[in-house]
Amino acid sequence: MSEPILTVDDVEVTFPVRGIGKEGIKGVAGVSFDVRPGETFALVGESGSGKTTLARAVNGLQAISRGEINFEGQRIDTMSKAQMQPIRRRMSMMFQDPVGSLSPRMTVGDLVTEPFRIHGAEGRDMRAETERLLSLVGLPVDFATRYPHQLSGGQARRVGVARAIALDPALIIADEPTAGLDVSVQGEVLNLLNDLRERLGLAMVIITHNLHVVHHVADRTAVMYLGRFIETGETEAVFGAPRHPYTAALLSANPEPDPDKVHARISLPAEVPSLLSRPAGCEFHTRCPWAQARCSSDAPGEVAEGARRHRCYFPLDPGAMPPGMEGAA
Amino acid sequence: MTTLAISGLNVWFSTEDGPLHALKDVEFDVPERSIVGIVGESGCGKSTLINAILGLLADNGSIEGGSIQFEGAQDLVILGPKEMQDLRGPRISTVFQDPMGALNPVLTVGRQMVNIQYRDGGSTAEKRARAEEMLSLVRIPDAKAALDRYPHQFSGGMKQRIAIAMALMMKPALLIADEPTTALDATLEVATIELLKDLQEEIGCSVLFISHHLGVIAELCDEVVVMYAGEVVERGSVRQIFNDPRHPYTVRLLECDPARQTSRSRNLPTIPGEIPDLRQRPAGCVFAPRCHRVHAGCDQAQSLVEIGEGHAARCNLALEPQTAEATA
Amino acid sequence: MLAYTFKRLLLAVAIVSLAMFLLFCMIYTIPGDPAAVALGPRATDEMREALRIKMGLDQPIWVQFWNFFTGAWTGDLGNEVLSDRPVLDVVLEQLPYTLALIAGGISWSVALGIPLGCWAAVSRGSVADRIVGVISVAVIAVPSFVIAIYALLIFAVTLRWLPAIGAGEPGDLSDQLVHLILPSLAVGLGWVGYIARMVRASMLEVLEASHIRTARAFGLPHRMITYRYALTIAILPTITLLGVGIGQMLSSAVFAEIVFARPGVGKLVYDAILTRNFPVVTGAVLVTTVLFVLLNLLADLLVGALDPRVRSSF
Amino acid sequence: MRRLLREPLGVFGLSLVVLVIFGAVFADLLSAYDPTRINPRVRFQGPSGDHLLGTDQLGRDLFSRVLYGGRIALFVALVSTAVSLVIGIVLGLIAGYGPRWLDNLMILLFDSMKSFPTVMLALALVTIMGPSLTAVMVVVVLVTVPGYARIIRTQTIAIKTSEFVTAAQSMGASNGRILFKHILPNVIGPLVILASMDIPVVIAIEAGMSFLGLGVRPPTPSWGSILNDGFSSIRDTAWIAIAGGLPIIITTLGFTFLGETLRDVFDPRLKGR
Repeated sequence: MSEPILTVDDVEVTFPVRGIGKEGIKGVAGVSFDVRPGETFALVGESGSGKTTLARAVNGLQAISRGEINFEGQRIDTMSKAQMQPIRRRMSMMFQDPVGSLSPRMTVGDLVTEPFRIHGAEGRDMRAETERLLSLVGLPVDFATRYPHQLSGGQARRVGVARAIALDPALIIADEPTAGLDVSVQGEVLNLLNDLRERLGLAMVIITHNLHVVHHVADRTAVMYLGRFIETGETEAVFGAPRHPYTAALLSANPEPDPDKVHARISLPAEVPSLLSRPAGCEFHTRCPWAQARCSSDAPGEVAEGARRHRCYFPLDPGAMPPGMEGAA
Repeated sequence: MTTLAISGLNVWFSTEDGPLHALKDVEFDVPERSIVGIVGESGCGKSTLINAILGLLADNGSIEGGSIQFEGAQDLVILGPKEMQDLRGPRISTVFQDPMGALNPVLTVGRQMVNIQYRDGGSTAEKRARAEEMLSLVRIPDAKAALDRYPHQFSGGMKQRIAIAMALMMKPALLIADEPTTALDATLEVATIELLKDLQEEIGCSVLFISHHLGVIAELCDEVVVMYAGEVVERGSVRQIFNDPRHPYTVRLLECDPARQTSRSRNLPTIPGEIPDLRQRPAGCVFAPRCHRVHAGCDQAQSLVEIGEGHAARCNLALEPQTAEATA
Repeated sequence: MLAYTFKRLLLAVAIVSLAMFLLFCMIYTIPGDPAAVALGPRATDEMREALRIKMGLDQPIWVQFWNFFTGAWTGDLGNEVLSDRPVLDVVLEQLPYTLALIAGGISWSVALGIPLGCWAAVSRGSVADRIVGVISVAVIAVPSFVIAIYALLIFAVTLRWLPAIGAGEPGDLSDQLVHLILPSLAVGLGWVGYIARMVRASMLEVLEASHIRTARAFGLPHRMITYRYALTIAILPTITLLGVGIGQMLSSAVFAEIVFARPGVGKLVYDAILTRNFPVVTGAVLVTTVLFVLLNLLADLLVGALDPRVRSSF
Repeated sequence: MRRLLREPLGVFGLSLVVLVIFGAVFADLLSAYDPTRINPRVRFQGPSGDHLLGTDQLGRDLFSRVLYGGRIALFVALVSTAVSLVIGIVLGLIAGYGPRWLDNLMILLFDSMKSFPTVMLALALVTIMGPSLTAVMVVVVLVTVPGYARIIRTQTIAIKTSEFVTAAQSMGASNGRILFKHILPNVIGPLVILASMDIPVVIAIEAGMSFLGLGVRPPTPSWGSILNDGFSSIRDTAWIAIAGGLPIIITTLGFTFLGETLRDVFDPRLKGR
């Protein structure tokens, strides 16, 4: 197996809170993972789980308060803006809103060649580059003169992809690449990303709340809850037999487009707690149907099981149902 | 009795670049005590349909022909604004997509719930009691105290439950739910759907449920209407639609949902092309430019072909079962 | 709410302090010897020297500033050059006339502007809406002193319906009110337009909001939606606008006082400039500034009290 | 532009503005009289074929004074608005994109500037500088800059957290590139429209200060000083006041109607500002 291209080690992101003597909010609370070349790694979680914050930290848009981030053998979290510059050619990021992440007063041509202008590759033939990039993402060349608001969501997303691959990066971080797109267009974007990954040998980090998407595109998946990875592993394994109750609940909460399916659903009481008042012990115990006394006092550490890791004192066996619901399955 | 019977409904908008045919010959029923789902992607006319039913079309829109029979007694198309207003609330109520914006920010939840009952006699105390009862029914903790709080003091999921409580407080005959779970996280989405289903059974109303999420539709609805570019392209029971789709668009739409694919695949199906400009509708089938089974007969206008009990599709190939060839 | 009030109060103090500093810088840069300017060409050197010491001009600049600053905060704005009366007394004597004028202007603008704006928003796109639109734009555009002079020409000189000059007999309330009509109209007419436009715009914005759609979907009566659901929100930016508008009304008041020969702070400053009575100028500018900041603060606090979102976000 | 011509109000505004500009530019051709020439024999003459708008207390032709006054008004309006725009944009970008403390300081400064009522500021300033055209322009700049800077600042702050700016940052774009390529093009349009709508305000300030005798020095003609001449003798010779007020009304209305229509056509989002 090849060396990881990205290693994230025990990273923590703290947001300051106004007021004297108050501790900051931990948006990301000690997360470790690595990504190997050619691999797709997925970060899954509900809103507020810290997945976007983590991605921004990896991209150097958000300072971290603890831990270490290494990219292609260099430590990047301590780098200055100038030092980061060559790194930015190797690692690009795509943002959630397909149209909103494109500068509204620039043409598609200007947008896709902006990476070259930023990185001083002015010597290149911009026209040729525009044509190359647009055809790579499957857009007609005459789109170069259009403005973002003249594009559909899917087309704008393709422009975003073109920008991301312009400088031949080694890693692409895609934040909700299918957000705001219709089902019939989602596939187009995911196929495009997958195709580019195979052709250009990219590594990819995909951030999403859509579990079905993850199932099809990701090699490995990490499930986040309140800024922590509560379960990590090969996607097939995690989806096939979740070990952490939250993963199980999340998977069972996903309505499936099959009217004949009988749902054995793990319902979660209450809502996600606020980051301002992180529960003591295991952070999931306030909603966990299997929670026991120990869970509310001691925080479980990360347990490794082969290639998988999870944070739970009482990991689930395949097909487990919460106490009192066993008959439902 | 049918709660809502829509037939031949056409809606036009006047725009700067000419008239836009937003809804064309829309036709379907919402039977009593049933949940009917409307599926479609952006631009299919879902919101226009709701506004047409509620009599809240924008100023530049107008209904040109067709009827919307409500409880077999009133045609909502020809009803005056005053009579329409009398129906909205007690007989037809609505839950909208955006839980953040659906409640008035400067009035307390209790005040708003009391205001809705303005038609009923009785003291404010009685109305508050009724509101409190509804809030506990949708599982708002400490319902009494919740009445005196402002909307921004609740989380998104709670706001949506409050909106549902408000919508069902008058025990309407028809509840229109416009993407009520789209803005919510997965775990909340399921809880909201289950709540909606429980309350629908308890109150015995019909629900018109709009969503682009096929999973939610499959789980919640009895019948499904598939819309594309302002037309009903297929309708039928939930099993007919999901197990035996007859319109090529329905077939492709179902295929595109990654959740429908049992085996893990890196190459996901798509529908190439885009929705046509509704200012220049094609003369024939609207889906023809993107259809994988397009043939000579498609340049003619299509009519809804009856396939079986309650099952119809707007395609001249509707009587032939759709096979797996679509994937090719 | 308490923290919000405190924060706004602190900001107001900071703004007034900074305004004092700017004002001091201005005075300090006046070319020539202020004492010489104040006393005129016939004064002797001794007289000038005495005045210099009295005005503290022999001290270093930071002492001068400190004296000015502490004096201003404690209400000591110096004495008038000729009569030697405290400037604060002189200004406060004139202030009620100006306040009455501004109150009159606000009354015009609120009493006409809010209903007009509301009406225009509700009957959006109609002829009435367009007429209200054109009229409000027109009254905003035309400067208040032109309105003052034309109003004087039409209603006082030509038609002789209303008195042209003065503030009316002291103690005779109805006479004073009659004398207030034209000047306050000149001060407030432009603001009728501003308020009408603001109310219309924010009403339209609120009426588009999805909670209004919800209210309609519940069949709430039109009147309840317009006045209790929409106007209560749409009025909030209007209050803020009025707070800011007080400053412009103070400006218009200066013209109105001069045109209609009314007593007031504006007339006081104008006359003071012509007679080069500088302590009165700075004193009056400071008092109006404080007044303006205070009224702005009041508007902000009012909005805070009416809007639960603002109340809890601080 | 074609859409502007479809709006009757815009056409009306445009024709008023064209009329005023035409009168100012061709003042020497349109009028037979020197605007500053005193002629005691024709004092206080009402409007007639010889003197279209009559003459004032010194026997000067009011029509030619009105035309030449237009030059002053338009000059002040254009020059000071341009200066205010440049200063406002620079300060606004600094406040909006710079560090938090600088933003707070600048906002405090803008608010303090705005807390002097315009006329009070003008009066104080003229006390220092003496009445002159420069003083008028300084007042205009001081009055309008805080507003422009605030708009630019608010917009900059709204835009700097938008996804397309974050995307540019993630690509490693420099601050200069972000400010001038991504932020400025998105904030400048609305500001220019708002500034053009401020032209009537500027004209009002010039006329108002000249009316108080704090602006243009006599005998240079200004609409404000004509109005003042007329005001002194309003009971007997109303035409002088009318001659001074009318061009002010025509110009402010013309620019306002034109600006309003332009705004509605180009940037409907700004409606009601």
